[in-house]
Amino acid sequence: MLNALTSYLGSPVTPGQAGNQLWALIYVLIIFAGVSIAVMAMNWLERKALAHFQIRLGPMRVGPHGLLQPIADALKLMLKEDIIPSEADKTVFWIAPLIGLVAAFTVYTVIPFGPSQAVSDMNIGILFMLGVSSLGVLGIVTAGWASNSHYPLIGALRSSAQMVSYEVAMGLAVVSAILMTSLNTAGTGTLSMIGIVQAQQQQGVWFLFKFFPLGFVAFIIFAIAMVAETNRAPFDLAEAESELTAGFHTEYSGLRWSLFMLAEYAAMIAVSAIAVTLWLGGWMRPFPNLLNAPAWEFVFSLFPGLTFAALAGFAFLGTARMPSHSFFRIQRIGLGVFALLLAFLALVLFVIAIAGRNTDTSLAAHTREGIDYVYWFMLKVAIFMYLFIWYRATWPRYRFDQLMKIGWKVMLPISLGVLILTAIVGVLIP
Amino acid sequence: MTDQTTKDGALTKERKDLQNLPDAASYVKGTKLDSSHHDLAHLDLDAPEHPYLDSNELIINMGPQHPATHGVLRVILKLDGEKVLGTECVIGYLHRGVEKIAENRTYTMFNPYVDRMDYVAAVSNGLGYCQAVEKLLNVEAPPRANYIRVILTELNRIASHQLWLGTHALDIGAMTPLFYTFRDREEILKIFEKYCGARLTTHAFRIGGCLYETYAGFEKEVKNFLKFVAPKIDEYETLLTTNRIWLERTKNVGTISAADAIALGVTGPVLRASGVKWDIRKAIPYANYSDFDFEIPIGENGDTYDRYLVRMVEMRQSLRIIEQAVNGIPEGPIMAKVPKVIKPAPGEIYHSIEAPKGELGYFIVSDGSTQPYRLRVRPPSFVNLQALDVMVRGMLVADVVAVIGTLDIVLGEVDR
Amino acid sequence: MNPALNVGSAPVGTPYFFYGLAAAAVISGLLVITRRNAVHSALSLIVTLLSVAGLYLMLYAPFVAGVQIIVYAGGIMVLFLFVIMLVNIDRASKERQFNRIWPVGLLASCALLALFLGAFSKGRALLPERATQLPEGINTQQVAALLYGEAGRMGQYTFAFEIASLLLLVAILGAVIMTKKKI
Amino acid sequence: MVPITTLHYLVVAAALFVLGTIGVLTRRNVVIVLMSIELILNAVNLNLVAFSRMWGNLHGQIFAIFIVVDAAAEAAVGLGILIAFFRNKETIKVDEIDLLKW
Repeated sequence: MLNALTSYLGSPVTPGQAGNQLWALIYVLIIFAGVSIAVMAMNWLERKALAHFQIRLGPMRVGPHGLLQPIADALKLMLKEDIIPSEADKTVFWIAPLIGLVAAFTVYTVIPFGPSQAVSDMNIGILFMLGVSSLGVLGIVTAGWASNSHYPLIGALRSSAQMVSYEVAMGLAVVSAILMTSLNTAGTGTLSMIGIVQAQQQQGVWFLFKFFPLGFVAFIIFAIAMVAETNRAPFDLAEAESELTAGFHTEYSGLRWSLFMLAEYAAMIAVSAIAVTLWLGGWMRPFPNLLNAPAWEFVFSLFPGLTFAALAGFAFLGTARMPSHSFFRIQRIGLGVFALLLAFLALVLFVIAIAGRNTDTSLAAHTREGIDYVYWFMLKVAIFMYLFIWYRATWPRYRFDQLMKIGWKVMLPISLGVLILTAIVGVLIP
Repeated sequence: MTDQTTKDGALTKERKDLQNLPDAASYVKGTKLDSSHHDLAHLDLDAPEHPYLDSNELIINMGPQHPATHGVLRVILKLDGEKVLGTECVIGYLHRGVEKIAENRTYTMFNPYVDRMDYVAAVSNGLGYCQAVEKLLNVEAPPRANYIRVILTELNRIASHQLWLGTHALDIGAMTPLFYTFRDREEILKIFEKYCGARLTTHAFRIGGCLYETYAGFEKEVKNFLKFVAPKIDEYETLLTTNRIWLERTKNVGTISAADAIALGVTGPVLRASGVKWDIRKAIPYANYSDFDFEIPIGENGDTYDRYLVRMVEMRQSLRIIEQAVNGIPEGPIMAKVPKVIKPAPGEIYHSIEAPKGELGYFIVSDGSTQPYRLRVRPPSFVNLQALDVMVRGMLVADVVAVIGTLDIVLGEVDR
Repeated sequence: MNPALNVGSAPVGTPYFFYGLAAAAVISGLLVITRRNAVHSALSLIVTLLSVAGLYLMLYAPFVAGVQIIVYAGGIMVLFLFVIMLVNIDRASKERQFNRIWPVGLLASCALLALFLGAFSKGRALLPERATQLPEGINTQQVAALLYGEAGRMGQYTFAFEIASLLLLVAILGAVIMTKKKI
Repeated sequence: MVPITTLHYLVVAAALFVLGTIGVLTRRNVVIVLMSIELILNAVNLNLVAFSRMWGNLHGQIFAIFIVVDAAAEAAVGLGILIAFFRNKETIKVDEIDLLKW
């Protein structure tokens, strides 16, 4: 039993490559649950962070500091009356949110959380990701059309035009990163997500800093295009509430509406994962080649525990600062328990880090490695998530023609230029 | 010119005043416009857009339940894709018949009703009405009352502009300024509440002056507010003025030329942003405004960005006026001698003030009874709204939202 | 035996996947040509395209499958949906759906099907029974080698590839010019 | 169960091809006719890829990619013509598009 578990955790290939369906299924379930929880956490974080940007408190009532707000929201949305407009095309109206959701979640099959921590490693990984995530636009278009109403239709037309245009710049930026993977002795690149990160590992540099500033510019292009791809501020024209009330999901309510939100946030995490994989070294910790002594390895493996300890510290601080009024007693206890939970998690992570500090093949070592990979990957993705919120708090919304102008007249030429320059530099500097 | 001490009958004197009014057109920077610019024929508002069949034409209703129409404005948009081919405003969803109510109320009883027109600038409305009736009665409020009026009115101007800025930025997609402006507007409302007990519909002034003396510490609080709000205005500007997206969304959007603006009767910051230096506080000073030193900001292009800048400068100028007024507030009575039963002599009067949104005028016809025979309000929002169609033709839907925001309309005043 | 490491095991359940995908492709293909509403047709066509992409994967052609998803399902079909929404179809779906010569068309197509099936059953022996296992892992690299050449040599299809890019350029220009209102 | 051979793929491709021809020959709606053409192209692609597997080389896949490119070009131009036509005649019926000049 223990041996089997060790062999699973220590497997050098993904379950998809190994052809192990049970293990793949477990991974799929873990990722599905993880993404759902991440979306809920993101929902809470967005509301809180946005509120603090805007000198508000945000959710404070449901649970301590509104921690249970996402659950309350989810419950509310599930219990809400599900309205289908009488003039709507019912079949399509019903299917549309599912298209978006399926597209957003299918992408996660190839996201590499670690060298073997992915459901499968496809030969065409990045192509598959771009293709499937571009299917999400079908959900939006059909939703807007099926509502049989003007605002959703305009929203759908806007977002489809927007997503198709930005896909071009996005694809070219991705190609320039893929071009960098071929700069090895064999001269062959790869489209596999794991292969891309391994190429960065071999070349000893994140593609963000490769051929500076070429990699950086390509990354910026992608970072802008991915905001447009996911219909987030300042490119949230498809759901601009001041112009189109709510855009393509104006007529949606209840569970179906929440499926759209779920798909949007899942897509945000997915595109951030692409950016992290392509330019930020994926699962690699900072300076894996510079600070490669076992001692450094140990220091960096303490980071997951430290993060949770810091979160627990914040939670304890919140508990201590809560007014000592009987009205807040339950909230106080709840926050305290939450802090204890975080502290316990931190403790577990510390124990694993210490137990697995010698890089042997024990279960603890494999667990530690896996946790490190997933931690660094998630940390990088989380930075992007925070950026998404920051954008939304800071910037006004672009107008549609300006959006198109930026997409076609600014981003596309720049990404083309970067691609050509990358190719030239790659040939000149082997 | 507005010297009211002459013993002429109100009617004849007012007629004379109207004839001597400075022409707004002469205030246009540089060239003086000839009268041929005053007609709107060149705008060609009814011309068909396309000679051939266009199947993409789409009629959509924006409002009356739409988040960006600032209440219950309904705009019928004729669209080609996203391009606006024409608009038609449908108003009246908030019509309460304020002008008709006036005919059945005594002059004093009607005073609170005017607060409900432009409810974000209730103090200005009250000032205009009280001064119009005072003009009809040939009385003048004492200087101290006028200074209090100026302070409160200018505070209200800042509050109104803050509300405009927040909602306008929200329409364009920037959420955050809304919360900042509402935080700072709160301080103004606190001063109002302390002064007269109400925050929004203040009913601060009475015919002949003010009812309430300033509360203890009023001047100190106003000065504290001045110190508090000046950096806040800078804060709004750091968020927006040089923001690239803000510039792209507002520059060359909803442009209206000076000639068109004058021809349409547009007033206030919208007119000034087109380059017409027309402000009633300077042109026909009322309520001791001639005592104060302040600038009238004007724009160059008449686009949304210029209107934004003009209003931002106006806020700072209002701070200047308040500072001078608070420092120079004289002692003395706050109420002129006004009969208990207000029964003006038969006649008619027009009095206008510079409300935050533009020229707010009251035209009152008295038949000698205790109630006005007819009271007509010239609301700036209503007149400015007429410019919407001119400003958004050929623009995109998103620009309609931006222009509605920049016109700074309040539907309570449009519909009355 | 390490359970996680049985690399290279044969694909499982291939016939089921094949029949499922084939059935999905054909049934939704049928829906494409029978639906009254063009949007329903387009959605059915997307299902067909995705099923065919699955069939490509089963034929060890992952790159073609990826191209199929990204270009067909993500690009062309969005264009189709876009156009369907632009041209008002409320009226179109209430009118007669088939043209006057539809029996002829149906007959001709059935004859074509009969021809195909006849040819297949006659020439069955000509088809070799072997089913080559193409190397899936380096499929993209091999396609690239054919398209762009490798080790300094021009690929077999490099010239054709350039022609194709020219074709796309012409198509872009044509589409832009045709849809512009005033040139 | 019978192992899946090339013939199976050919039969599926033939079915799709025939469905496409039926659509092209019988439908009046131009958009659906264009979609039927896409069906036909897909059937051809499936054949090519199946043969590519059968012969064990990649030329069929290359051809399939070229056909996808062609389909993209065809869809862009075809839909462009459709839009231009619809704007002028307000119809998308094949049998009403019977004038060479209007």
